Amino acid sequence: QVVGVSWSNFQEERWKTDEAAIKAQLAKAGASYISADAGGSPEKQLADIDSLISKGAKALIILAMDKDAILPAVNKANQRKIPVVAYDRLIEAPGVFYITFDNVEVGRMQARAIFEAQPKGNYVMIKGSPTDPNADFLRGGQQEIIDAAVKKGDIKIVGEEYTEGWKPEVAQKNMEQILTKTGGKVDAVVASNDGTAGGVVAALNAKGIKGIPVSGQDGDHAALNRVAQGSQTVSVWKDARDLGRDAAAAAVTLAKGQKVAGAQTWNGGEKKVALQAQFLKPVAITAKNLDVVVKAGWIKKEDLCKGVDAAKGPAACK
Amino acid sequence: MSALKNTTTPLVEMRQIGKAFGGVQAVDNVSINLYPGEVVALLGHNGAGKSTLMKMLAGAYPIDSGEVLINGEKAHIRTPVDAQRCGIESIYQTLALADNLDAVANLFLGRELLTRWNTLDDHRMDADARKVFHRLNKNFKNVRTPVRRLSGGQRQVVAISRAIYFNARILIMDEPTAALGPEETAMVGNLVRQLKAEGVGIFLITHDMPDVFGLSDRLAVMKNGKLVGSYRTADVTEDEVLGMIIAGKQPEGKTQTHSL
Amino acid sequence: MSALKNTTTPLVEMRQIGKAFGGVQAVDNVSINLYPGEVVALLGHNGAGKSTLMKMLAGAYPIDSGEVLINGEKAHIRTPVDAQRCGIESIYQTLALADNLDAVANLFLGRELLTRWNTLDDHRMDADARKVFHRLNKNFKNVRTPVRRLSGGQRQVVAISRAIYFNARILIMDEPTAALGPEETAMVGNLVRQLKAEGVGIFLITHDMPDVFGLSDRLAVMKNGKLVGSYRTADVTEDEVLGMIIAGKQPEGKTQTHSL
Amino acid sequence: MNPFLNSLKHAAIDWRLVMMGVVLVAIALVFNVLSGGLFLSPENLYNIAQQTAVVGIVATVVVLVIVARHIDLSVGSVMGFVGVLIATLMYTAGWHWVSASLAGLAVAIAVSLYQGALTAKLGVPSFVVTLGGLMSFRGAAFLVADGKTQPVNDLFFLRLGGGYDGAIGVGPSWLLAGVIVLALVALTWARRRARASYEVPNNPLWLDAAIVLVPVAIVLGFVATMNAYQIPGKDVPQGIPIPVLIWGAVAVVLSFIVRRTRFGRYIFAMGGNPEAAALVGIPVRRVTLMLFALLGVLITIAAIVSIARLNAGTNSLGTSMELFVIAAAVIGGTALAGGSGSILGSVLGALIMQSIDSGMLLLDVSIGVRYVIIGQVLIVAVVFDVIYRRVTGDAA
Amino acid sequence: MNPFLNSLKHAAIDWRLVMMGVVLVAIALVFNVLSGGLFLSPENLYNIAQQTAVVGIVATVVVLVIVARHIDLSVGSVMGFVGVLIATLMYTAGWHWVSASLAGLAVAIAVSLYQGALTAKLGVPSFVVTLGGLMSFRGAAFLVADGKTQPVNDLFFLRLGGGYDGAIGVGPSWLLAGVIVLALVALTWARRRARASYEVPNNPLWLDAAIVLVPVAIVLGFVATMNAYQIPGKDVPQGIPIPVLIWGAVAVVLSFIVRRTRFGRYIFAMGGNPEAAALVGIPVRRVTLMLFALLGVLITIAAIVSIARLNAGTNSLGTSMELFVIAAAVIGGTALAGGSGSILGSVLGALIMQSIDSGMLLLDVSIGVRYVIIGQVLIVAVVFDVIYRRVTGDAA
Ligand SMILES: Nc1ncnc2c1ncn2[C@@H]1O[C@H](COP(=O)(O)OP(=O)(O)OP(=O)(O)O)[C@@H](O)[C@H]1O
Ligand SMILES: Nc1ncnc2c1ncn2[C@@H]1O[C@H](COP(=O)(O)OP(=O)(O)OP(=O)(O)O)[C@@H](O)[C@H]1O
Ligand SMILES: O[C@@H]1[C@@H](O)[C@H](O)OC[C@H]1O
Ligand SMILES: [Mg+2]
Ligand SMILES: [Mg+2]
Repeated sequence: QVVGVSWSNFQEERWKTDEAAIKAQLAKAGASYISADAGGSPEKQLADIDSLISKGAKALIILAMDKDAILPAVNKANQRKIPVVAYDRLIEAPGVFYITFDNVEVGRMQARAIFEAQPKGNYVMIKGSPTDPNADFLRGGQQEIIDAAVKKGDIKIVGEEYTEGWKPEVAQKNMEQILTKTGGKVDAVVASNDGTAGGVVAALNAKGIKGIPVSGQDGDHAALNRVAQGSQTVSVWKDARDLGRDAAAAAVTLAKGQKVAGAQTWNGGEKKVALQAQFLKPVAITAKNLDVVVKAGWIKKEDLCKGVDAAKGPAACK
Repeated sequence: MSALKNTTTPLVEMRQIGKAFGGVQAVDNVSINLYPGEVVALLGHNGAGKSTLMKMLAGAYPIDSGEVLINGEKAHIRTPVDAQRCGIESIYQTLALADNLDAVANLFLGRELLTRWNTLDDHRMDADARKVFHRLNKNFKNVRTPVRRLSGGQRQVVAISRAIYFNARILIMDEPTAALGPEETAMVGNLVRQLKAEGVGIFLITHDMPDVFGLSDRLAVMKNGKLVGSYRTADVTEDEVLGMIIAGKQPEGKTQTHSL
Repeated sequence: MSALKNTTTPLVEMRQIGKAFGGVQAVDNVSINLYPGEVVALLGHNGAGKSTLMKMLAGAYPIDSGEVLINGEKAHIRTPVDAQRCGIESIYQTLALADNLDAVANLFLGRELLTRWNTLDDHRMDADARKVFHRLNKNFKNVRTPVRRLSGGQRQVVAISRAIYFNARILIMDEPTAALGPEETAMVGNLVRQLKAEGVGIFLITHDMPDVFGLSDRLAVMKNGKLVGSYRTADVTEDEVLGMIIAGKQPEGKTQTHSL
Repeated sequence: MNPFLNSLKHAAIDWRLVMMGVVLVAIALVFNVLSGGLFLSPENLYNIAQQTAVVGIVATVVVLVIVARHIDLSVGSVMGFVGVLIATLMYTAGWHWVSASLAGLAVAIAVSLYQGALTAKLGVPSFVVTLGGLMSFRGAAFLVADGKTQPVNDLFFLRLGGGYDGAIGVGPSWLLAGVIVLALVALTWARRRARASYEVPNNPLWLDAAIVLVPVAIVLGFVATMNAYQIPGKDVPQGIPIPVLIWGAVAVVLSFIVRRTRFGRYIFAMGGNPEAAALVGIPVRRVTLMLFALLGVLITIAAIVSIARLNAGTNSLGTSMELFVIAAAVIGGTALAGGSGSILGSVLGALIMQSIDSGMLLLDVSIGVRYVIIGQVLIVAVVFDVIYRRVTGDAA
Repeated sequence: MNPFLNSLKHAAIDWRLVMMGVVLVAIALVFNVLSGGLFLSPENLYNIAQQTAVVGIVATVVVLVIVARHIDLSVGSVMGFVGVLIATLMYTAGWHWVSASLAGLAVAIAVSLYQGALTAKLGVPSFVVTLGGLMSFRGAAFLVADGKTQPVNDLFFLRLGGGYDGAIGVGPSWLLAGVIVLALVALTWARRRARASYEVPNNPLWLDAAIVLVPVAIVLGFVATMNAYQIPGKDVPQGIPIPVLIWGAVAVVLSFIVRRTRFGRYIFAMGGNPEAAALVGIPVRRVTLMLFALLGVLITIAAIVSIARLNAGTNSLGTSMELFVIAAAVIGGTALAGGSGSILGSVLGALIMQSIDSGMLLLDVSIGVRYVIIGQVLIVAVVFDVIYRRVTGDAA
């Protein structure tokens, strides 16, 4: 059995872990792994999938750069009866098996953690790349949580910017300007991933602003370290190893023409297409539950607690 | 020398021409004319304005002030194409060749022969070009290599061929022999005489006194953009000409002329 | 003309020099020499190889075969700097000026005067340059504007000044007057005589017969990369010289010479 | 020299192109061995042909832009802008694909003329104008649909992008091949006759025959390969994919323009010596504007193929395409100094780049390494070019 | 002409620079009004100064690269590569920041020399070499740490990036201002003396005084502003941020190189006329290699400031920075044709671009519109330059 995996872009740190998990699971199942990375380009991703099919992939795991622009590749696979697993990001086409940590849900969790820490005040929304559709899904989920408070006037959104290419240095510059604009009166920052959170924290540090809530996602090691140090509130952790493992298992099962156990039917997408889906629970990692990532073997304790004062630090670093 | 009389209409009449670049008055109120079958030598120090004056006639620079008459009629020369339509051809100091194209393409550049479907008629251009080149230089064979690979003499042949092929009535030659060896220079001299005999009027810019006295019927001297004077070549001596060029001094007792 | 005898060691001796570009043998087994205080005119048709031969002496092109002796000693000239060290200065056909720098910077280009902290000594260069320029042209004032804005004559002054300032013992002049008006040409002629009197040896490439006979002690003619012959200028007539250039024909009954 | 070699030397064959072809074949063979025969499978070749089309289409005209001593860094952004615009008009505004495409074309030409006018009339270097355009039109691509991806659904339109139904089938493919072969033979024959009638020497017959035979063999081989590819589950083979057909047509038309029209010749003259071009009466500004207009047309075509292929217009469409387009042109022998370049070269250049990229994918080379290699291939291609020109004594 | 105007005309003042300064001031005033006084607040000016430093540092040397008729499209990728490398050595390999930085420097110089050698020795156009580098070194940046973000924690090192502790404080800032003012006065005085001693005419005293006064005023004004910025919660004001200090030092050193050393003069000569430069004996290849080595040094400095500022090295670091760097140089009056440009111009150019970007952020302009505007500003700046040169009759 050959399983082909098409990655969207290599700029985010997390995909490395996903890849390792998929590889391990495939090895266990006696299947082989082939892959391609589109470097952030939907055009290129189509070409990648062409190649994976040429190379004899019997099942595909696709992390789509763009949920619409990926459809030609999915159609091609369907025509050849090659099962497709939509990995992490939704692909709304009949027959696709969808396995994810829902991005909208991730957005909700980010906002929820921030909202808990700071239910009132001036919010800044640091969005993802304007060319990544996920940026808007995340933002949508975030809005669901704070919407009521915003309408009531408890929360005021004092700054909202996209971050070109999810680049931390851009997030940093944008945050600096927002701080200037608001005279430093910012009470919470909802940043859409850990990279942008890094830029935000750098900007806050530079203004001596410490301890206001900042969100992120992906469980980047650098971000978890910030959570331990207290400069970031939450990193929504999508345990990529579970996702990778389950996706690989599903792909192998589907390639054999069997049904995936424990899958549910779901039609919550925009087009209401009914899909077989499997949802994993993202975990919001905060100072309170940092031990989760250590116990899971996601990060070594010494990496997590680098530079953390063991006395004052969170429990996980004691 | 020329068979034509004072009374003919001049082929070219440039009246009170002026041209400034930024602050520099390159050509200042110059009037000059040219008759059929006549060679007028245009002389002057470096930067006197000779090339600029002629470039205006050739349509390469727009004229700031003054007017040009061709065959007695007012001509509006604003582009090289306008000039070509008036029968004016130029051999520029810099030759104006596209180094990456071959000799044939350069000969016809801007005036390619077309087939009835409006595509380039390469074969006819090739055949015609070989004939013209042959007339100037029997040994010129490599007409299909980029002119960048040709010798200085061959390049000059290509530039001159344009004037012949398109039947210039008025020819401007800007220092055509400055970089040429004696053989090539002699060839150009012969060509001038031959075209003159065919009734072509020629403006010849040169720094070379033997050329001036060997080829021209009249001469006109410029200094700092102004015309010092124009005389029949036979009426003046070399020293007088040098005096005009260097000191801007008009020779005493010689009458200026605007025709032969 | 020169006060020096046959017996002196030649300033420059080029022996069996050869150079090919791709398939073209631009210079083919040429031997030529030059004595102090002597002007040797180098003649030939376009593409004969004159500039290439001299560029090898000036270090601009590497020599393919043959050797060069300066003052009787074997010299290894591989770069322009090597040539400058041997006292060789060149005035190139193209002048070799950096158009965006001013006249002073161009004069010293590659050999700037430095202060004791190894920084550019602008003031000294400025002062020295003004003196040299003044010697060649009293009216040359705008030495601090980019040379792109200077007239052809002024640009030539800058190029020539390099040779004077750095006390050339051997000077190569490649068609220095081709684009010059009579006044500027006369200036260059005077300069040649003056340098000659100071004992400088000069190679003068030119197409101009009056210059050849007015300035040179000897002449050497090249054709298709080969040396046709070299003669005392006083021994040959203009027609004989033209015969050598055009037909490559050695004049009958005249003895060749490798010195005066 | 023996007459055989001598004829070859005078036959005006572009040896550089021939060598590039050899390089392409060599690359293909190496990858084929390494990938255990996958690389040269009809399926993979079909894929590569399709994948290269968009970059290839734009590269043909960028060759001309570079020949004319200009550059265009904005092609990717403008293509993105126009692509999203067409998709939005179809999806959000509900226009028919023809009117949407025409509107896109009008906008593309307007954009190109704007940039062309700044260059041709005002004399702002095209590098700067299109660097500005690279930023501005990426912003515009975002603004058109407020960053939202616009799906494309029209079935006919989608065929322009290739894919399942996007090929012309076996019969038409062979027919087309036949027509091309006949045209090649007829053209050669007409040329021989014309040369004879003007008494210009002809190549020996055997040589002209050989010169025709090579492209004939390539065309037939290509069509045979495309006809050998059958999508599993479909009952007929594919034949030539439509994007490739479009690319081919574009390349033929542009080659025709270059060789047989004044416009093409003027572009080369302007690149060789802009001053001379003006002095001999070539309307330099008008030709430049026309060139930019042509660029606009081809960018629109590329945008259409590209959104049809993606089934969507996204605001990231064409990001950093300028790099690959310029690289294809340069690998194809176009000199950045202007005055020399060939359309066919750009076709080969684009194919070489895509082949290497696809080949590495087949071999599971990781993306980081792939980037490193692609960049160096570009450099190697040009080093090779520089050395070739030096050896043959060809300066520019 | 009256003696006053006449003196001004001959004073060798770069009027283009003066005008650019005026443009910058105008932009600042407009944004200040629109933002209700926020733009000219010490805090915002402090931000802008810091935000511009990285692009500004690289732009100073890219000016020289362009003056010498080259281009570097790979600066962003190389900076990313070197930045991640240094961060990885510190974080993952546990090196001290000094040794990590030196290792980064060595790699940067090696990379630059590799690219420089291809250009200078083999004659491959730098556009192509660095286009290849743009791709290759982005791949390398990924490979270094396998794509993982590398946090930077060393407190001393972090100060190099500015931020909370990254400024030198009030006292040292005033001290530095004093030193600079004294140096300016002393230099002018020394120049007057030297000119007099060589009998070269001097400017009238009042004019030289005025020429010194302008930079003195700028320096004092700048330091006063930086000293007026106090981070809320801190009990002392910031003073000059270290990245800005580094940028300033780089600009001064490079200006010195340009004006007072052979190396600088040779770069301009090579840009003005490469053939002439070779003929008069300038070691063109060696100078080119040295220039690329200098580029490597400055890219390392920029990489250090940039990871220190971000507190991390990420594999996307510096993506598309080349565009902004080239734009800064070009807005600053550097001609892409080579031979002319100024370091100070690039400083102004970088400030103009960043002011517009940051100003629009303050005004909440959306990202799409921001891109559109930034691109067009670049074009407008050059249109302005073209017209300026035409009016003053300055060709190149
Ligand atoms: N395109 C231009 N832009 C600005 N100034 C120019 C231009 N062309 C010529 N000039 C100036 O106009 C004046 C006349 O130049 P022109 O070339 O006509 O002189 P010329 O008599 O042909 O000299 P030469 O004998 O050296 O060829 C000179 O001062 C020159 O610098
Ligand atoms: N850099 C070069 N590359 C290739 N060929 C060259 C080069 N320089 C000169 N040649 C060729 O070498 C031959 C000699 O040229 P050279 O310039 O020495 O002639 P010349 O005698 O100076 O002619 P002219 O009187 O026209 O200046 C010519 O055929 C020329 O095309
Ligand atoms: O996990 C994130 C992913 O969902 C988004 O698409 O790209 C950025 C990542 O951080
Ligand atoms: Mg002239
Ligand atoms: Mg010569």
